Amino acid sequence: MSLVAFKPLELLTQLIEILVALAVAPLLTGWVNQCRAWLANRRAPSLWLPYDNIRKLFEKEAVLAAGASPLFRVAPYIVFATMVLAAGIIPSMGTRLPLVAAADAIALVGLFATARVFLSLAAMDVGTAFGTLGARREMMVGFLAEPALLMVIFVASLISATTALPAIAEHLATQSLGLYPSLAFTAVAFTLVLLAENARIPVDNPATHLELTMIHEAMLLEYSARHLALMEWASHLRLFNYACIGFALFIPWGVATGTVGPLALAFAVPVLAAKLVLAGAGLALIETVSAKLRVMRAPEFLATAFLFAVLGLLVHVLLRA
Amino acid sequence: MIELSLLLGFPAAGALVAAFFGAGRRGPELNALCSLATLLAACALTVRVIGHGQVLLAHEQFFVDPFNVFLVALTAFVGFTTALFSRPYMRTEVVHGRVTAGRLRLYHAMYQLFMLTMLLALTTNNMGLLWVAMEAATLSTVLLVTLYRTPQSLEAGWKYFILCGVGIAQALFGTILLYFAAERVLGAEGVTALLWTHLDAVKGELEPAVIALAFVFLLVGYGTKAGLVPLHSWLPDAHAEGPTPISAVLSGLLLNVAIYAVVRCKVLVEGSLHSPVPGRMLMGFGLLSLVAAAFFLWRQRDIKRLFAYSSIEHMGIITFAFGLGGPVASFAALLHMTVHSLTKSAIFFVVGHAAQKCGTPLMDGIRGLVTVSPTIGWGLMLGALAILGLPPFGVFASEFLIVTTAMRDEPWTAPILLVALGIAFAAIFGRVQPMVFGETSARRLPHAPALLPVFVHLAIVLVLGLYVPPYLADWYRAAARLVGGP
Amino acid sequence: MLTAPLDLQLLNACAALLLLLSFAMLSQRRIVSLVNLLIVQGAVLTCATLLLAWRTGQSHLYVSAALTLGLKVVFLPWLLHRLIRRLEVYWDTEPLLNVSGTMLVGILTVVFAFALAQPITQLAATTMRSGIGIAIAVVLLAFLMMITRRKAMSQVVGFLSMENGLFFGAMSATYGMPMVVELGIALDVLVAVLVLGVFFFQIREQFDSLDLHHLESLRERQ
Amino acid sequence: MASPALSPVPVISSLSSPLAACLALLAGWILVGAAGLIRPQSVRFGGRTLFCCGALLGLALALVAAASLAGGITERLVLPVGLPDLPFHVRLDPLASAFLALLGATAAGVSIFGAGYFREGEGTAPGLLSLQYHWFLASMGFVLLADDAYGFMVAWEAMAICSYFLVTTQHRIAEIRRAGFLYLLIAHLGATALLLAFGVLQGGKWLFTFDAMRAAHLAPSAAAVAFLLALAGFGAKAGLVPLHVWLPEAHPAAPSPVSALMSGVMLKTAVYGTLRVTFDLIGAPLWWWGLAPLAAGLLSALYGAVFASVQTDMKRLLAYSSIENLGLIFTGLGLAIVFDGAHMPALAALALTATLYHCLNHALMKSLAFLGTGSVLHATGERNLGRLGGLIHRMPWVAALTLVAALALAGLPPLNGFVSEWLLLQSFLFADQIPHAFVNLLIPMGAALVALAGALAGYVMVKFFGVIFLGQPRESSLARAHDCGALERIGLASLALGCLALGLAPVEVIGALTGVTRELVGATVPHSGAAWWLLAPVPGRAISYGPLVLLATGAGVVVLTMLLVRLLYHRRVRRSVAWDCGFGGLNARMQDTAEGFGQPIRNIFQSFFHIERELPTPFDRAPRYSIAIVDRIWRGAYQPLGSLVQRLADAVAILQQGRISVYLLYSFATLVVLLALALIV
Repeated sequence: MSLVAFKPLELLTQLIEILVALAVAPLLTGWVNQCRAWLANRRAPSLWLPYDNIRKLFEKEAVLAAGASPLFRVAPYIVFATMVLAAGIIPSMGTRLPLVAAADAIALVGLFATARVFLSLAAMDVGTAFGTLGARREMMVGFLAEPALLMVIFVASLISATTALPAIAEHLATQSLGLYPSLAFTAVAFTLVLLAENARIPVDNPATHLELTMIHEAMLLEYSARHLALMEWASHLRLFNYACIGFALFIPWGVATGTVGPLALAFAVPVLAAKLVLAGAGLALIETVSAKLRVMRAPEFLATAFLFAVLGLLVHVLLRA
Repeated sequence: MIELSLLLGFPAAGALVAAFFGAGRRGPELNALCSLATLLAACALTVRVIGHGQVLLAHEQFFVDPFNVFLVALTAFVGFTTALFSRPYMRTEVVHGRVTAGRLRLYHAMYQLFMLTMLLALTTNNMGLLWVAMEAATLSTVLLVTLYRTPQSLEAGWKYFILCGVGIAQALFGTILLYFAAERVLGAEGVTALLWTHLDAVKGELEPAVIALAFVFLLVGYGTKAGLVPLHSWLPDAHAEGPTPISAVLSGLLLNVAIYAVVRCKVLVEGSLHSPVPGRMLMGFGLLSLVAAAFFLWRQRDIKRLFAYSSIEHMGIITFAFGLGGPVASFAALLHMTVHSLTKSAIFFVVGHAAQKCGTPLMDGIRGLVTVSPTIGWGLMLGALAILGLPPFGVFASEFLIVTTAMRDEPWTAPILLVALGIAFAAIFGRVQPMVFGETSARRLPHAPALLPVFVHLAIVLVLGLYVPPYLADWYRAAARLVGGP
Repeated sequence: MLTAPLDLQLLNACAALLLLLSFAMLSQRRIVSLVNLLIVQGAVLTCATLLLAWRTGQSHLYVSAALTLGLKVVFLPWLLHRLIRRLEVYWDTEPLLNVSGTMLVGILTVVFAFALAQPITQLAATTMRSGIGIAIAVVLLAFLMMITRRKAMSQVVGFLSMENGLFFGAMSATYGMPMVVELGIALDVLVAVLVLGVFFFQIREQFDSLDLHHLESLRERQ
Repeated sequence: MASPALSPVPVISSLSSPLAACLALLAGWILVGAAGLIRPQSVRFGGRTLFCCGALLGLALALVAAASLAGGITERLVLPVGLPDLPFHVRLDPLASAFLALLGATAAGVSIFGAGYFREGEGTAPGLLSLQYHWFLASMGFVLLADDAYGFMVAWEAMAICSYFLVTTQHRIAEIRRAGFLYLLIAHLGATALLLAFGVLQGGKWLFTFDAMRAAHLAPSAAAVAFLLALAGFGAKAGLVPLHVWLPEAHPAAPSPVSALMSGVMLKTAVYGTLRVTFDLIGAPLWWWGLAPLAAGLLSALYGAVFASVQTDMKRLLAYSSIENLGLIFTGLGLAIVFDGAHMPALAALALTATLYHCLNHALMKSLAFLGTGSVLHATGERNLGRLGGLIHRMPWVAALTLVAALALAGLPPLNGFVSEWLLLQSFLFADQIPHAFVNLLIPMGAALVALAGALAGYVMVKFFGVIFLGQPRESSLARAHDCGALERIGLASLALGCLALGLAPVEVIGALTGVTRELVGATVPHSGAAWWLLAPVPGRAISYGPLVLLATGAGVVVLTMLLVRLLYHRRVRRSVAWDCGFGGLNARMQDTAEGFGQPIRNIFQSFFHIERELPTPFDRAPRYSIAIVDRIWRGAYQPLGSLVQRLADAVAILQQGRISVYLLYSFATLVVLLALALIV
């Protein structure tokens, strides 16, 4: 595909993708929470609760800790922006995204890393026990999850001879349905990484503020109002992005490949919706059936993910050679 | 002719004069003056040789060729600088009450005598006289080693005397055998049969069986003087217990002369045997000395002993290089002889003053020289770096050529060289660093130390590492052709 | 020829005598008698030289004979005796290797020496071929003696007998060295012994004994 | 003796040539250094003036080298000094130019910083310091220019000596002396290995010029020996595991600008040497040679990253991170050799480009980081992370500029660290085309390790920056910390700008590097005609990276968000104390210490360390907790080696036990043995 021909239609798709992501991301979180509630026989919160929270937070007055530096204030915007960028290069509906020329899958991993680093730095900035603790744990999770994700992407890009996510998706989607055992391994790895990176049970529990266990929430303790809103929104976006990566790698079918027409998109949107619904339900199911790990067990959990990914790589090489 | 007679005459005269007036207030200056005269004569001789090439003098009894003329020049030069250094040093010793005026006279007389014997050994063409001169060199230094009359110095002197005497006796037997072999070729009139030039001319016809035995005796004999392991046992004691100027000339000059004798013999023997065995023997001695010295260095506590062992190490390198043979290795060996004697004597100068400053030869007592007297500190540091073969000092140049050639011709020696040099480096530098750096324990000296010689020597060594003057290079090449063998 | 001419037989006898004397020294523990043995050795050496000079008519051999006589029979022994009397060292302590063992090693050494001399002996044009082997043997035996003795004095005696061996070797191989070298060697030996004399007194005033175990402090293994 | 088979390279003609200019600039450095002896004690002269001159020379050198790199110029010259028959040959070719540019650029930034940095109280007098410093720079330059083995070795060892003296500037401190000793020892051993390598490579008698070596045809076995020896020698300088032990000792010991130069440039000379010997002198490497640097590199990368994350001394942390980065560089180098040996020039060029690119990046970002620690050190007198913190308020400049370095070192887009990592991973992605099955199995592991090391680097950098600059100050004394002066600021800023430029203009940088890859592997990274802002190294594959666009979009989103938030809502802010979880008395001691931050890594990679822990018991009057982490390799390899030598020395010492009889026995035995030998032979 030509890299930088200015195509207004594709630019439009790009914009739509990002906006959809921004719009749908909280909904996905809401959906997951609702499913969890149902599975736990609780009365489910409203599906729109995340939107409500974000709006509420934006209206509040921001309270900054005395020792907070500019870094603390700018971090939410950076984290949010990286997530938006990520959403821009992950083919959720169409694969013809101009921004992809600028950032392939490796760069995507890099973006996630950037977000993580700034999140952790911001958490360390105020200098409370919780902040540093959270930052440390986050980085601990990250330094194992990141290479695992990279390996997952490697397998896919070895299969399709490119590191551009849409191209991978296109390749996997368009060619005749071949079975890839290596992808099976990586699928498992990816699921584990997704759980870890999005602060889900069994690695973290978004619902509690129990200092023994919390990771992500610990880092946000000092945040309030609009900063917190951006952080929350960013984490919704992260979940959405991971979901879409999963779709692109493992169930790419239904993505609008080729020249993007309104029709193709019109077909892609419901498909995406369906995938999200299923994925959310599945996520909720996993979270419900699995127990929270002790923090010190998290590395083992992620090491497993890493190993699965590398195993997938090996399997790929073996079977191809 | 005149140059030669001056060259040998000045030290002889100096010895006589010093024997009477050496104790006077101007004794040291007298010593330095004679050495200076000798140096000038040596320069004249050198110029002559550069002009006319090799010369035979006094009924062929004396023979000066590129090989020995640069050793003569070197000997005279280091002899002079050492005399300069020994002025304040010996004065300080007198002040510290370690030597009396009478001993000072002995010291100066013997110093000149020692110079004489070395120059004689270098310039003579007669293998017999070479032996005589070598023995005389031992005798003239043995009383210098015992100058302090301490138990240790006496012990060192005794060992020096007996071991070298016995060793040199073997060399005499070797000379006899050589004579025996030569006589059968050159006829029995006996005058020419010990002249190296004649032997060299007919070396092809000499009887191999005899020559082989002769070489063994000569090697053991002169090898003892050169301090090759396992014949080295006297060396660390003698070099460590004598006055430092003597250590400087023993390490810097006498060893060279012994190596010179060995090489002269090797040339003849290789010409006669046409076998690599002599070379192999030299290489074996060289490697053994190198390795053993490296391990000995590891345990030293006395600074002069340390550098005495380092001399053994470098003699090992030189012998090894001569054993390798070939133009490059021989060139490197000759270069190494030069730079080693310059560097090692410079180091001994510094060491002498450092030991005087701190009042002890034990390295644990010498600390932080650079803080109390930067010149001595940096002198020691630079000297140590130079002797350890770090560029741009000349020692590195020769070691570069030797190691690379060894790697090419005898790869099996490479790991040995690597290990030995590494251990030696760790041993010496690990001792020198705390002496130069860190907190200090030194005091002032009654006489200002003479550090000019140190830096002159080091400067020359530095230059030799970066630029070998053409005529010097030509000497080396000619000499290398001479001794390089096939 | 069946029977060698008398003078040659005498020469060989001298050679044999020299060897015998070195063995005697090897076994002898009284220093005074060591010196006496040295005198005898020097005397035998002189006779041998004279015989050879007379036989071959080499005039310079007479000179070296005279040198030997003066130096090794008269002067040095006299000096040594004086030293012994002044320093009161009459007995050497028990040698490091007991006498019988030393003898055994000595015999092996002699065999080795003869084996070495073999090729040379074939070549030797001189009248006394066997001399070289003997000479090497004497040198090595002297070496052995210096190794096994504990008193400085007896080491010196060994040193001198080594010189004798060398001299004998030179003589029997090549009718002696050129004159200038002979003189030089003689001078060296003389000076050496004088220096030794000085040494003895220095050592004595330091340790008031000539026992070598005082001279074992300079070592690596403390 | 003239070396045969001179490759057709124009011998230098006029003084206007780049080579002559480079030599002149290096000579200038030497002179500037020598000038330090005029007034050794004056800080104004020795410290300020001379270092500024040095910086200018460095800048000029960078420009000249860059120009000649762009022009692809190759020149040679024979200097009138050196050994007889072996004068110094110098040669300027794209490879040398690239590294000279690196040297010049880094030196310029560091020297400006140094001009503001050096002051009283450094152990060595300023003048002497400037002498050692500038001669260090000059020797590195000559290493890069040398075209014969002797000149190379002279410059190489001179570099080691100068840096040794710089390391031992504070020679009154015992640890620093120890560090210097260890450093010089290992450097010397490495140099000896190089000597042996050149001994194998030499073309014949006196033929030590590189041309002769290029011309010489080696047996494959000999070539392999030469390569391994060279790798060992250069690896010792580059701090490859297991030859790395000196590095974390020596780099922290030196004054920060020197640490910056050592980490930033000196380690790169080792890379340069490896490239020179492998691709240029030996010529055609076999593919399996590459596995050695690959393995060593991967091991070093992981090892360095893991150790860096548990350090408590900020400069040691950076030193270990240098080991990690050099590991990555050698990984790329190994890949390049494998590709080249397997006759895949295009891929070899890709891997090589990644290697060179990372050299440039690391030079700038690591120097920047070290200089940052220098400023912190001067402002606080503290190197221990456990006593720092909250400095972003006191020294915003240093904090901001160090943050750039930290992000770059963490390999985050759009900074430069990411570009080279991206290229490296890309070349790993193509490794599955190598026609050797088991390599194909190994390579993915490599990719995984690289990814892991990269992720760990992020962890390390968060710890580095967070603990030093963020949070609350852990000591009251830190309140007196001051921001760095103008000169230091300029130095830091210039390096930071360099990082940014390298990160945002990869196409241009790679375009400049094509000369080098063409010289070494005969191919270049094709610049597919996409766009000037878009890096697309492999034509025909949808692989591209456009940092400028990425940055622009990201910044756009940030700004847009800010504006929207501001427009749609408000920007009211209220300051208040941090939340103390209800029970008051929140203080700085409650933050994570450096040890605490490293604790997860310590648990996960326990097998890497030897940990000496002192735990308090419930009955302790004054309970204390201390933990020391020791390098297993040091305990497992080096200490035994030392004791082995000691034992051998003791054994040998028995020979010298003082008895004259025994000594005589030695002579006797030697005589007898040799005589017997003579009889037999």
